Amino acid sequence: MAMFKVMDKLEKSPVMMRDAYCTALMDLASENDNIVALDADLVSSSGMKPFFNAYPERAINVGIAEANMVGIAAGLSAVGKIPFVHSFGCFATRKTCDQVMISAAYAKLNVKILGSDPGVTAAYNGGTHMPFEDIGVMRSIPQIKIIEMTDPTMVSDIVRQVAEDYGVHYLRMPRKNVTGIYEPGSTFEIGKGNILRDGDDVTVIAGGIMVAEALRAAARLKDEGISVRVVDMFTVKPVDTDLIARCAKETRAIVTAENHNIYGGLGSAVAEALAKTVPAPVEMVGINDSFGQVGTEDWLRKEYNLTEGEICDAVRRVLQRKKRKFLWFTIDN
Amino acid sequence: MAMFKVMDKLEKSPVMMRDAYCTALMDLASENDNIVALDADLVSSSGMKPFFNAYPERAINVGIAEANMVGIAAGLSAVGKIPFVHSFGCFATRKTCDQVMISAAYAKLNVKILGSDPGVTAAYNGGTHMPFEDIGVMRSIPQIKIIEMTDPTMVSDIVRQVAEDYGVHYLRMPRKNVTGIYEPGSTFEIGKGNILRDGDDVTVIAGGIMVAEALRAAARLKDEGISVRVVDMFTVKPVDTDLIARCAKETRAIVTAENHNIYGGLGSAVAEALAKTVPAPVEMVGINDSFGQVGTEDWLRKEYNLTEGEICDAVRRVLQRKKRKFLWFTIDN
Amino acid sequence: MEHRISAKELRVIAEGIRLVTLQTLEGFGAGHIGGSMSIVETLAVLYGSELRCDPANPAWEDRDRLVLSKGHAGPALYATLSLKGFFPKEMLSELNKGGGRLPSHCDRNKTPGVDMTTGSLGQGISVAIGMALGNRMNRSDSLTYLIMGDGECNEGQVWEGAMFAAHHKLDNLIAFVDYNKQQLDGFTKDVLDMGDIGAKFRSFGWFVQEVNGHDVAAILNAVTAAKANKGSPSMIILDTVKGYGTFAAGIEGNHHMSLTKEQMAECIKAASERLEEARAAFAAERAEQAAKNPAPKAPAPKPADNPALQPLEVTDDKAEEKEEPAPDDAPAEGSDA
Amino acid sequence: MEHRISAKELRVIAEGIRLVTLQTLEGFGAGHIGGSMSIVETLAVLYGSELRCDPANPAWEDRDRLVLSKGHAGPALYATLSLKGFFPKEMLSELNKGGGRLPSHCDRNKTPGVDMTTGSLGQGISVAIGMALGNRMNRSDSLTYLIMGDGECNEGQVWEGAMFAAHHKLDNLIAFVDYNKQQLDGFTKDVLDMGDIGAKFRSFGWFVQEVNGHDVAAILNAVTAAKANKGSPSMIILDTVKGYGTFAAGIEGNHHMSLTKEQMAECIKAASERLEEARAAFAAERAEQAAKNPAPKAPAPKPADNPALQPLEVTDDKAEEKEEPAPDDAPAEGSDA
Ligand SMILES: Cc1ncc(C[n+]2csc(CCOP(=O)(O)OP(=O)(O)O)c2C)c(N)n1
Ligand SMILES: Cc1ncc(C[n+]2csc(CCOP(=O)(O)OP(=O)(O)O)c2C)c(N)n1
Ligand SMILES: [Mg+2]
Ligand SMILES: [Mg+2]
Repeated sequence: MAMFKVMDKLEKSPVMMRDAYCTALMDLASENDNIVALDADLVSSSGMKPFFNAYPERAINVGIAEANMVGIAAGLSAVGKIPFVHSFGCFATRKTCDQVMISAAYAKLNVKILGSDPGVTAAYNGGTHMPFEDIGVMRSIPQIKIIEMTDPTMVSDIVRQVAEDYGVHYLRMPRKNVTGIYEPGSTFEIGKGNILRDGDDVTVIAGGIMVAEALRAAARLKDEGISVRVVDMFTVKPVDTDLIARCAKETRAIVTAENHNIYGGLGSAVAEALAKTVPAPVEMVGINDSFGQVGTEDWLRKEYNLTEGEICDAVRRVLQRKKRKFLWFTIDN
Repeated sequence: MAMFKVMDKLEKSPVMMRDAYCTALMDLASENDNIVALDADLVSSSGMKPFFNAYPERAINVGIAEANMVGIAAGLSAVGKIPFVHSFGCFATRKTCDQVMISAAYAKLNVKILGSDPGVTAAYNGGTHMPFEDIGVMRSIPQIKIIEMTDPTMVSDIVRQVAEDYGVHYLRMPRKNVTGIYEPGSTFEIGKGNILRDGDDVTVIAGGIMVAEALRAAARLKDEGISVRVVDMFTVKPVDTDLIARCAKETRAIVTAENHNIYGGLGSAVAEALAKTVPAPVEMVGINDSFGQVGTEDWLRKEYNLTEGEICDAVRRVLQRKKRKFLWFTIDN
Repeated sequence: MEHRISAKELRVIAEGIRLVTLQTLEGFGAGHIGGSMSIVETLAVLYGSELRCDPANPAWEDRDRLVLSKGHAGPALYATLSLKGFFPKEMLSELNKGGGRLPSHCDRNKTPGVDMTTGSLGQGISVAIGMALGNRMNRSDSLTYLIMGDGECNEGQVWEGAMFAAHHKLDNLIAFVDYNKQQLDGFTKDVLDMGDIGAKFRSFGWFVQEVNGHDVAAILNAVTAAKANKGSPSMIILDTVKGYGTFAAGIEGNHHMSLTKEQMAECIKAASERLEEARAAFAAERAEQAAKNPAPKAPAPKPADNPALQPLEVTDDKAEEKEEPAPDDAPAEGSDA
Repeated sequence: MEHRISAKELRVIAEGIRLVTLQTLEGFGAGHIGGSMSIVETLAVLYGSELRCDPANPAWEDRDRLVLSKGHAGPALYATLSLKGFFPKEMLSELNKGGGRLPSHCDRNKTPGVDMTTGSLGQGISVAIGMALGNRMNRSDSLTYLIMGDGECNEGQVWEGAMFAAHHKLDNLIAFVDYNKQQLDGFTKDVLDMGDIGAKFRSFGWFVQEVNGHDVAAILNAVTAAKANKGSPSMIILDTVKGYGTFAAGIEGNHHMSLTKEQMAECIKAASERLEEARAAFAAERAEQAAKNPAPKAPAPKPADNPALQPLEVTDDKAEEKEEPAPDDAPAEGSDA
């Protein structure tokens, strides 16, 4: 059961995501000899140096060979280890897709994959390094679990759960500071979305860095008299279909917000869930099937419309659609 | 503009898909020196031996190195060639994802990828070779076009169009005999779905080997008094959103049918399109996020419920949902 | 070098595996005959003598592992495992049957005794490395064996693994390349010439041995030397013939074949004869030894850990009644992978 | 060997590229300084003399191509291209600017003169092979050059390409490995020891030369020999120092650095001095030649095809006014790729 509390104020969390991640893994490693960390020449980036220093025998830098890394992780898990591998999200998925599919998932082994710097958080590293597609690639693999971690508090809790949950997990997070959403000590339930703020008119289902934007948009829209529910859908797979259906039933209009291509990511997962349960109009805030580029994260957020303002606009659009006599449906009340 | 005619009778087409493909490419090659064919040690499987014999200078077997093959194709296209590469759908996508993304798509080069033996048509080659995820992997790549070719008639027309359409295309087809759907000489428009049979109660949007099943299901349901529209949505990306919206408007209930994971493939594409236009209840016939296995194609179709019968059931289910007072919608007429 | 098991006996085991593999393929009517035949002797050495395992406890933690990276050679491994006692011979009829436990490519979750799921070429080396590394972390003396195809070595992942294993001095990893000079589409020298594979692995820092891959004694010696080697991973290049021991040996198109009843019968007959010859030679050796050492204290060498393989219960009748003819859509010759 | 251009002149070009690269990085405040500095001399030889191209027509079909597979060294290539005249020097201030034409990693669709989009390591070799193969099909005598990192050679795709290029005897492909012994996380010998890279490529069938990668004359000779080599692809292993010519040379953490104003100033000062020295040496050589051959028929050697590089218009002032300080979230030292 999740036991979380939302921060009163939205501020940059003082702890970097990668530091939370490294700390969480080191805690686990101190309790469990089987925890192993692997990286592909990005230890300096992943912030895992403390782990590598503390547990040199259980920390492996495979060099620039992501496919090999995932295969090695699968083999390690076949002899009882619990390997956590890291690369940038682009390479952690695109370069390893076949290995994750066969050596890890199909073989039913126990491999945890962290893809860092999703979407615009790749900033200056530019288009080749800016994964807008990583979730889409991973979501096609059966039975894998996909979690986009929202803030350092969630990282601490999720990393521990993932270590205990046998199977293949893909974790996604920026490396540096993000807006803190949850009070320290909060806990989370994989597979369940979190309602961060209630509302009746529309639900914004967001993930990752877009959660803070969604909360900001909700606050702003309140002044316009629009009551916005905000859900942090940190588990993209298996997505929380029940909650999505409930939100559709209760608010009758949905906006999705993600730092990812609208094809293949959270927007798709929500659209699928709705189509199979409670059809509802959806507006998707996310990357419109385009490639990344260099820039500051701020510049990129504007460039790709990953903003509070865009969420507000999407809410307004979806409310228009909701109001409209719905083709063959009319609104019940 | 598409100019197609549906066969009167549904029968195995006498021409194998791979032979239609090879013939089409050889025709093109005879007119255009720039057509190049590449394969990764599967020429004997792809049926491209005639091409390799006829155009040895423009036919390259790269060995078992799919990533290298896609990169080479990108390089070839950078100096004016029009490369068509082939591997089994599993390897053509999972082993090349990063190369298709960066060297081909992001670099805006001109690469055509054929992934053969999708889903259950991989039959005896089993789970490692049975791509239920290839479309999902490819659909995450911006601006790529994805076409599942339905029968040999379509292959002939599409291969020619694809050669003329600069950019990255992923083509998907079984290698052997499939049910013939279109009369010889039919033509197709990439990006537009084909209404194969009209109907008012429900639309079945199908792809690949499921098109024939959908037609059979429609015929069977007619006896029950259910009027089923059947659409061959051979272009999965960009999907024909207008047609999907129109079908939702006109039939108010949708079934998708695909030889692919329901996550990431045609079902997702349709659900996205509906969510953004005309929300409607959808039932998805496809692989329910599970892995492949060995067996005859027939056995596998039953095992995974890729059957006419399952489409009929899905139609009945979706009609129930359509009839039901729709949560907050009521039905307009 | 002194071995617990004689080459003559290993030869019996090898020909037994060959025969049962062919019987297994016969049950289905088609399959990867070429690449199955070329690793028979290696499997005989591993499961007849060198690989530590317990058929009664396939998940035994301290077992040695085999990653058959060229997973399409599954039938040869299945035959071996059934002979070894991991599962009854009747199960061999499940080859390629929907819902069965013997898929065309190896699957660790389906078949008792199969240590890794393979079939996408190039992946096995990384997994084997992970196992070897993990066993080293676990202070276990288990060894990890790996069998790759020569065509498979086209895959870059093989070389990623090769670099890594050398850097990490994984001397508990013993790999083989089945250098049968053919891949799916033809001869490796035509498709993608691997040149001197041994030299390549040497330049990647491996301890490399090159042996006749159909000579059980040579393989056994190489494995023994590999076990003794410290500080680097071992590579044993098996000089083999694809389809060895059958009419398909070295011919074109022998990667995946649909065999007629006649061809199959011919294969089985030849294999049975080979087995008989091997048995006769082994019996002669035993008799000779018995004559030399009439005392009961030294009977014929009996490997302790392969009861199922010795004596080898191979019958010449078909593995099973073929329940159905090779289905219409059985892959045409050379057309599958 | 006789060359149209003297080593002294190439040295001037190299130091010019170095200085302008540093000025470019200064404009942004951080970047891949290490891997940019180590390929400066190679770029000088290519764009100063060997690579056929036309700054006025970047898309010229018959040009030679360069695939800078270690795409993170973009700044060095951008400096070179601007000096060569592909675009005005002012454009260098667009480095890493949102919407700009000079992304951190090379992009063929954004920057005039960049032949391939790179940044995902390991991919360049395949693309270069495709270009070389296509040019051969087109009966074009264009050459394809390829620069890879030594860490990049960890990637299996490099070895897939290596096998392929040798099998297809691609002698119109001339590759370099920037053997600077460091990758992102540290020294290659610690992360993943590449051992003898030259031996590896030799065992893969390449014509391999090993040269001092900061010696323009040696590089020039090697390229000349590579051009003369027939029947196999060429590999030139550049023995280099990561960060060469700056305070960061060979130190840890020099892959990607955020530089203070002082560090940057120090770098620029050192580079300016190096450039001055090179110019002086070149001037002396010219003077000496002029003394030897007073006749006007043989003036100082002037490479025909690199007008922009010669005389090199490098000024010592900053490439541009820094419009904004290195942003807060500029990657911390060693933290980016
Ligand atoms: C990644 C991948 N690509 C392609 C195939 C299809 N395939 C199966 S076996 C084979 C040829 C293998 O040749 P080799 O490794 O030499 O095996 P052997 O000769 O021992 O059968 C190919 C291309 C595959 N299984 N995996
Ligand atoms: C496939 C891939 N994995 C990881 C990275 C991140 N990365 C960028 S540069 C680099 C180190 C490269 O080392 P090397 O090739 O030796 O380059 P150099 O020393 O010349 O800078 C890494 C790991 C990448 N760009 N691509
Ligand atoms: Mg072979
Ligand atoms: Mg380096």
